[in-house]
Amino acid sequence: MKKVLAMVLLVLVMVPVLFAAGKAEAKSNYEIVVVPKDASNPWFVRMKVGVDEFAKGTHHTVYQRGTPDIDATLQAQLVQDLIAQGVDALCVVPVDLESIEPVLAQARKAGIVVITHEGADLENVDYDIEAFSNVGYGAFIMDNLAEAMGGEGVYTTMVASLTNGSHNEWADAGVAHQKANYPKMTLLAAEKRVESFDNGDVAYNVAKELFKKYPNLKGIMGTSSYDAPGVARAIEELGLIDKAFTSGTGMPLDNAALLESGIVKSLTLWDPALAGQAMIALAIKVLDGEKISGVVDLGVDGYTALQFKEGSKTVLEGEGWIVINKDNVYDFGF
Amino acid sequence: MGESLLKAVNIYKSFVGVEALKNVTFEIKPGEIHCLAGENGSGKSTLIKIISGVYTPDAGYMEFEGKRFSKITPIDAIKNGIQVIYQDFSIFPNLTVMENLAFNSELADRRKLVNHKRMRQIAEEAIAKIDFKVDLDAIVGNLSVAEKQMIAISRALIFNTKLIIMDEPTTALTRREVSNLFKIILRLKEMGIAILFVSHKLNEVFEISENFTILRSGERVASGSTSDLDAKKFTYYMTGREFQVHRFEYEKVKEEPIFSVDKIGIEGSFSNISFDVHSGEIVGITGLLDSGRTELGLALFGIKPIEEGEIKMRGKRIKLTNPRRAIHNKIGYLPEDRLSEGLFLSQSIGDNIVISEIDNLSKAFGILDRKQRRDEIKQWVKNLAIATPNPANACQTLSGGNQQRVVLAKWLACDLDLLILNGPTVGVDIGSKHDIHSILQDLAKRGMGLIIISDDLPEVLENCSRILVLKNGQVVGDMLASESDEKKILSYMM
Amino acid sequence: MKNRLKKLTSRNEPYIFLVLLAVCILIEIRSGQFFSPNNLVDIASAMIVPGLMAIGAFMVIVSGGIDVSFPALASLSFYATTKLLLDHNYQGGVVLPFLIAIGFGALLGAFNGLFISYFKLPTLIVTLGSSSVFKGLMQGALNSRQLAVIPTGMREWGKKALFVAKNPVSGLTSRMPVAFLVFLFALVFAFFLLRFTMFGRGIYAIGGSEVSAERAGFRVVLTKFLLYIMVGMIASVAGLIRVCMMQQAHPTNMLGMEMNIIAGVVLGGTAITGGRGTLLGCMLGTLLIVIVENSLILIGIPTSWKSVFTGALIIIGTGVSAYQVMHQGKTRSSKGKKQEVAQ
Amino acid sequence: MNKKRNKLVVDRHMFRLIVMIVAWMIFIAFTRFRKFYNLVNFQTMAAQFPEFGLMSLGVMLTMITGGIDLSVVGNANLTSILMAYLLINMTDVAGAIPPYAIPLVFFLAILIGATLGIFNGLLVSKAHIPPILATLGSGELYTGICMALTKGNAVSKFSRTYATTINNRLFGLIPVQLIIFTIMALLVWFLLSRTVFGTKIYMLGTSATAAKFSGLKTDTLLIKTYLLSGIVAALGGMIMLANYNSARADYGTVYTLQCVLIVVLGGVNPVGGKGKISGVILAIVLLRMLETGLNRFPKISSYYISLIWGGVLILVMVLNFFTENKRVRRKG
Repeated sequence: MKKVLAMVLLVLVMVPVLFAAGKAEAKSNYEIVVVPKDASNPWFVRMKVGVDEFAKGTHHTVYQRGTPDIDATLQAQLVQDLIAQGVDALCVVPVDLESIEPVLAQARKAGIVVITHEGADLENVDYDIEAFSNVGYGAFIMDNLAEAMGGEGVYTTMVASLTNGSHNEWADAGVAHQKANYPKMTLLAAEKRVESFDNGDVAYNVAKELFKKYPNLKGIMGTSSYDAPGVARAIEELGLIDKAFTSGTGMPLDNAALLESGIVKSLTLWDPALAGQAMIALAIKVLDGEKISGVVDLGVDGYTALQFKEGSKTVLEGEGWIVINKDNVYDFGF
Repeated sequence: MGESLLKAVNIYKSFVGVEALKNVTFEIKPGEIHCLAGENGSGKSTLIKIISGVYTPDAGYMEFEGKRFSKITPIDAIKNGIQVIYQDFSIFPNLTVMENLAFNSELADRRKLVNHKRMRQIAEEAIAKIDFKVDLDAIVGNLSVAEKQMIAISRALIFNTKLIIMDEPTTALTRREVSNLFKIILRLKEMGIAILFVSHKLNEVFEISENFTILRSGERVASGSTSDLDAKKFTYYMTGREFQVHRFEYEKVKEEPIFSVDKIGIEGSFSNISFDVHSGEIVGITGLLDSGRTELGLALFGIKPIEEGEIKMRGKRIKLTNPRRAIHNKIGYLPEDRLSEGLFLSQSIGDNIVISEIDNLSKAFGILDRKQRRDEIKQWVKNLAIATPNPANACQTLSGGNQQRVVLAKWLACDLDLLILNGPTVGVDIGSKHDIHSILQDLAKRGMGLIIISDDLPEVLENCSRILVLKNGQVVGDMLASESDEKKILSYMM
Repeated sequence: MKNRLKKLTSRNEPYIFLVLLAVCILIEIRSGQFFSPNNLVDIASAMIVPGLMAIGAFMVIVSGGIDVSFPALASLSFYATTKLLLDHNYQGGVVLPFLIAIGFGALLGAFNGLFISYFKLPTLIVTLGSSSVFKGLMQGALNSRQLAVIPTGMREWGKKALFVAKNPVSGLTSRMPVAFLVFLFALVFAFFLLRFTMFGRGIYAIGGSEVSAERAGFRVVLTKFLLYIMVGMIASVAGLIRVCMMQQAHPTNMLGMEMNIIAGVVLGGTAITGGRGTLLGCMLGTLLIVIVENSLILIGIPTSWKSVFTGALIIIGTGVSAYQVMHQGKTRSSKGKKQEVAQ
Repeated sequence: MNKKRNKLVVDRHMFRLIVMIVAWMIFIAFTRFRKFYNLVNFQTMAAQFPEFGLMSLGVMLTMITGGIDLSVVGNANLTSILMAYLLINMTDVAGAIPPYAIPLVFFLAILIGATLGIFNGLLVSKAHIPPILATLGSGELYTGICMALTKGNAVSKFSRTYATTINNRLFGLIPVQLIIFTIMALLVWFLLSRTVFGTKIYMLGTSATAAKFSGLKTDTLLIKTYLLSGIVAALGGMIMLANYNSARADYGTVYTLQCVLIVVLGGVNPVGGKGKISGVILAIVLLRMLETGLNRFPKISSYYISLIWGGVLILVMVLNFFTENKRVRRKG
C-alpha cells in the first residue's frame, strides 16, 4: 500500500514536468527570459501575449516567467535562479528597485545582459526602456484629471507603493505639472500620497475613507492599473459621480464599462505587450554586440525611435502613450 | 437462578499475534450484580468491548436473552439493553447537563432537530429514576466527578436497559460517594437491571457483588459466588502469586523531625494543620476526596503555596512557592493523576526518570553528560525493577505499575529527604502494589521521610507509622497505625 | 437576576462589546463621521465577506479544528466560477453563478473533509497543505489572472442596493448591498444549525470530546466531513459576493486574510481548543477587526500604522480573554471547593 | 517496543523525504542535467534557502514546545530595518563602513531578535495567550512598527560592503549565508540533542502539566525557546538585508506559511514534543530542489510549485497515517 502510494506521489510530482519536457528545448542562439512583477496582473498577462508572439517569430528561446505573488523577495530569488541556469539575457520589470539591484549586479557579473522596464533609477542594468518620458506621462495623467475636475479643487495622489520607481516619478511629475499649470488646484496636505498595493480593493477602501474624512477632496490621481477602477467604485458608491474624479493607467477592455458609464473620463496606457517585445528586441541587439547610441529602432511599434533620457546612459525613452476614452476603448483589441 | 441475561461462550480474540482472550466464557443473570476482576492487561476491557459490540470476537458466540449472536454491533448492543459507563463517563464537558443526558436517546431516535422541551423532559425523567438532583442547565465541566458519574448512570437508564457495565466506577470517588453509588446500584438491581462491575479493589468486590469472574492473562481463572471468596484467594486468582503482608514498623532514631508544618492553611482548602515527619517515618494522611488532602499535598510541594503558617525543613524555615523550591529543599511529590501530572507518556522511560534531576547530569553550560545520564537510567531501571527491554522506549508502553515505578524513580533520583505520595497505588496491579509498598518501606528504613496521602485504608494501615485523618480541611484524628483499624479511621472520616 | 448578571460577566461577549463601543466612540470623537448613516452602512457592507468567512471559521474552531485554507478555497471556487461563466458568455442572473460556486465550494470542502475526517489528520496541516494545493490549481491549472470584467448578472447584482444611506452633512451616500441579506441569511442559518439541529450540537459535542461523541452515537466522521463541505460552501459564497461587490475577480486578493478572521473569532471568546463559543461573540470579534481595519484614516492614523493597530488589538484582545479564562478557572475551583465543603 | 517503532516511524518519514529528493534529482539528471548540475546552481540554492531556513528553525523550536511562531518574518524585517538604519549612520561619505561594523550589527541584531522573542515568550508563558494568536499578533505588530518607521519605503543606501561581505563565498566556493545557516543549525541540533535544555523542551512539549509537576521552570523554558526563535529569525533578517541590500517592511511575507509548511513536512509534531532538525533540513532541501528544478522547465507555470508543495505535505501525512494506523492496530 505504502509503496503504491509513494509511486502515485512520484508520478503526481512528475507528470506536469514530463508533459512540458517534450515541448521545450528547441535549438537556438540565445535564451532570453522576461520576468514580470507577477503573473496574475492583466498588465503582465498582456505582456506575456507580446512575449509569446515574439517567441513565435524568432529562433531564439524567449519566454516569460513570473512569480506566484507580487513579492520582492520571490522575484529576486527567481532572477537568481535564472542566473544560475545561465540564460543569456534577463528582461525584468522590478517589483522593488532596492532589492533587485544586488541581484541584477550578480547577473551582470555573470555576463548576462540585463534590460529593465519601469526601473529608470536602477544602476546595474545594461539598459532600461521606458515607454515614454515619465515626466511627460505624469503630466499627462494630471492633464486628464484637471480636465475632469475643471481645473480646480483639492486632489491627492495614489501609487502602488511608495517604493515603486515609476509610479512615484509620475506622481511627482503630475504634482509639479499641476503647480505650474493649474493654480486653482491644491494637493491635499494631510495625505499627499496614498498606497494601493496594486490591489483594487485597497484602492477602493482607501478612497472611500479619504472622501469621508476630507469632504472637499475632489480628485485622486491614480498611477497603477488598479487605482482608477478602485477609486471609481468608491466614487460611484458614495454618490459622488460628477463631483469627484479620478484618472490613471488602465487596460482598455477591462475598463470599458467604467469609461462608458462616465465615472472615469479617460485612462492612459502603453501596450505592455509591445514593451515586452521591445525589451527582448533590445536584448538581442545587445547580445549581438550592436552599438546602442543615438536614436534606437527596435522594430516594435512605439519603440522605433528610442532616445536616451537626458543625462542618462541607460534609460531609453519611447514615444507616446495611448489615451483611451469611451469612444476608442474597443479599438485596441486587448 | 433461572435464565441468564447474557452469555458469552468460548470467546477468542487476538490482536496481531497477541491473544487477548482465550476461550473465555462468561455469564450474567437478570438483576445480578456481577464483578469482573483482573489485573491490567488481563483482558477485562477486551471482554467488555466484545460484549458492547466494539470488537468482534475471533471465535465464540454470545447469547442475549436466549438469542444467539455470533457478533453484535454497538447499536445492536444498545438495542438489546446493554449500556457501558466508561471510566471517563463519555460526557461532553462543554455542554449542559440536559444535553449530556438527552443526546444519546435523541440520536438513537435518529432525530435531526433539537427540541429543547423534549430534551428537558427526557433529562428530567432520567435523573428522577435515581433521585439525582442537579441543575439541568449547568455546564457539566463544572460539576464534581460524582455528579458526572450520576449523569452517566442516569443517561444509561433512559433506554430500556437490562445490563449496565461500569468500568472501574469508583476510581475517582470519595468514600461517601462510593457508598452512594452502591446504594444506587442496589436500587438498579431492584429495578431488575443487571450490573457488571469492573474493579480490582478487593473491598468493593466483597461489598457489592454477588458473583464474580476473574480473568488472568486472557483466561478465566475463577468465577462463582462472592461469598465463597476471601482476600487471599482473590489476590491469588488475580496474580497467580501469594503475598506476605509486611506491616511497617518504625523506630524513632532521632528526636528532631526532618520536616514539620505549623498551623498551615489555604483559605477554602484546609487550615490550622500541624504535624512532623521524622527521618524513617511514614506518615499517612487520609480523608474523603473533599477533605482537603490533595490540596495539602499540592501545598507541601509548592504548587498551591500556603497562605498561613510555616513549614520547616530540618528546623529551618522554608518558603514553598513553586515545585522547584520544593525540589531544591529535597521534597518530592508523586501526583495523584499519574498520566497527566506524573509522566511524559510519549517520551522515553529514561527521560522520564532523569527529568527532575537533569540539571545535575550536565557538564558545564548545561551540556548533557550522556554517560552519566545512561548510567543513572540504568541504575534506576534496575533498582526499581522496571520491566522494559529498553529504557529508550516510550513510557506509554509500560503497565500502570511500571509507570508508577518510573515516577518513583524520577523522585528517588533527586536524592530527596521527603517524598509525598498522593495515591501511590491507584490503578496499579496488586502485584506491583505490593512491590511498591515494600519499596516505600525500604526507603523509610534507609532514613527518608514519607507522606502517603491515600483513601485506601488497608494501604495506609499497612504502610504508615502514624495516620492523620482530615475532614473539611481540618485534622480530626491523629493516631499511631498500630493502635487503629479501618473502623476507627472511618469513624473520623465520615 | 444576580445569577444572570454573573453569567453575563463570566462571558466574553460583554467585554468585547465594551471594547467595540470604546473604539466606535474614539472614531466618532476623532472624525465625527462614525455614527453617520452612510459610515454605518459602509461598515455593514465591509462586514459581509469577513462575517461570512468568520461563520465558517467559527464552526471549524468549535469542532476542535482550525482551518487556514478558506481564503484559498474561496478564491479557487469563485475564480473557476467566474471564468467558466465568462468562457460561456453567460448573460443570465446571479443564481446560477452562486450555485456553481457553491458546488465548487462543496467539492473543495470535501477534499479537506476527506483528509480531516477519514484520515484523521491534524486540521492545521491538512488545510495548510490544501490551501497551497488550491492556490496552485487556481494559478497553475486555471492560469489565473485578474478578471476585470465579470458576467453582467453578477455585476448588476453586486451593485444592487437594499437602500441607500445618505450623510445629511456631507451628502455622501452609501449603498447597502443586497449581499447583506445573504450574510444575514447565513448567520440565521448557522445559528439555527448550531442550536437547533443534532448536526450542530454534534459539532459542539465533537469539540468537547470526540471520543464521547463517538460513543454517544454521533456520526463523527460524517459530521466532520459535512462540516468541511459546508464551510467550503460558505467560503465560496463569500468569495463570489466579494467578486460581485468588487465588480472584478482578483485571484489572490483574499489570500492572507485567514489569520485576521481567526483572530476575530477567537477575540469573540471562542475557545481555540474547541467546544466553546457563541456566534454572537464571533460576530462581535470580527466586527471589531473590520471596524479597526476600515477606520484608520477616520481616526487620523496614517495608513502605515495599520498593522501596529491590528497587532496590538489581537494581542490585547486575546490577552484579555486568556486572562479571563485563567481568572475564571481560579474562582470557579475555589468556589466549587467551598460548595463541597458546605455539603 | 513502542519507542523503537516510534523511531522507525520518524525514520520512515525521513526515508520518504530522502526517497523523494533522490527521485527528483534522478529525474532532473535525465531531463535537465546541464541546467541543474552545475556549481553555480548549487551555490545559488545554498545562498537562497538560509534566510527562510533560519526562520524555519525558529518555528521548529517553538513547535516542539507545542507552540508556533508566526512572527518570524516580522521579527526579521524589524531587525533588518533597524540595522539598516544603523548601517546608514555608520557609512561614511566614501561609502565605507568601519571594520567593526559588521560584527556589531550582527551582535545588535541578535540582541533585538532576542528581545522580540522574549516579548513573544512573555505573551505565551505569562499572559497565557495561545501561541498561534500571540505570535500572529506580535508578528503583525512588528510589521506594523516597520511600516510606521519606514512608511513602507525600503531602507537602503548604506555601504555595499555589508552586502558584498555576506553575499560572498568562502574560498570562492561556499556561500557565507550557508555558513551562517549551518552554524545555527548545528547549534540548534546541539541544544536539542546534547543539552539539558533540549530534553526539557521536548518534555515540556509533551505535557506542560507533567513538566510543572516535575519541577521544570515552564515559563522560563518557553521564554528561552521564543528567544532562540527570535534570534534565528533576526539572523534570517540579516541575511535578507545582505541579499537584497536593503530592508523593507514587506520582504518575505510569503515565508511565514512556507516555514510552517517546511517544519511540518520535516516531521515536527504540531502538538509538540516530537521533531528532529534533520527532518526540517531535508524538507528545506526537498522544497528548494523541487522549486529550482521546476524553474528549469520554462513551459511549466511556477504556480505549480505551490500545488506540489501542498500535495507533498498532504501525501506524506497520509503515508504516515497508514504506517501509524498499522502500528496502532498492532498495539490493539
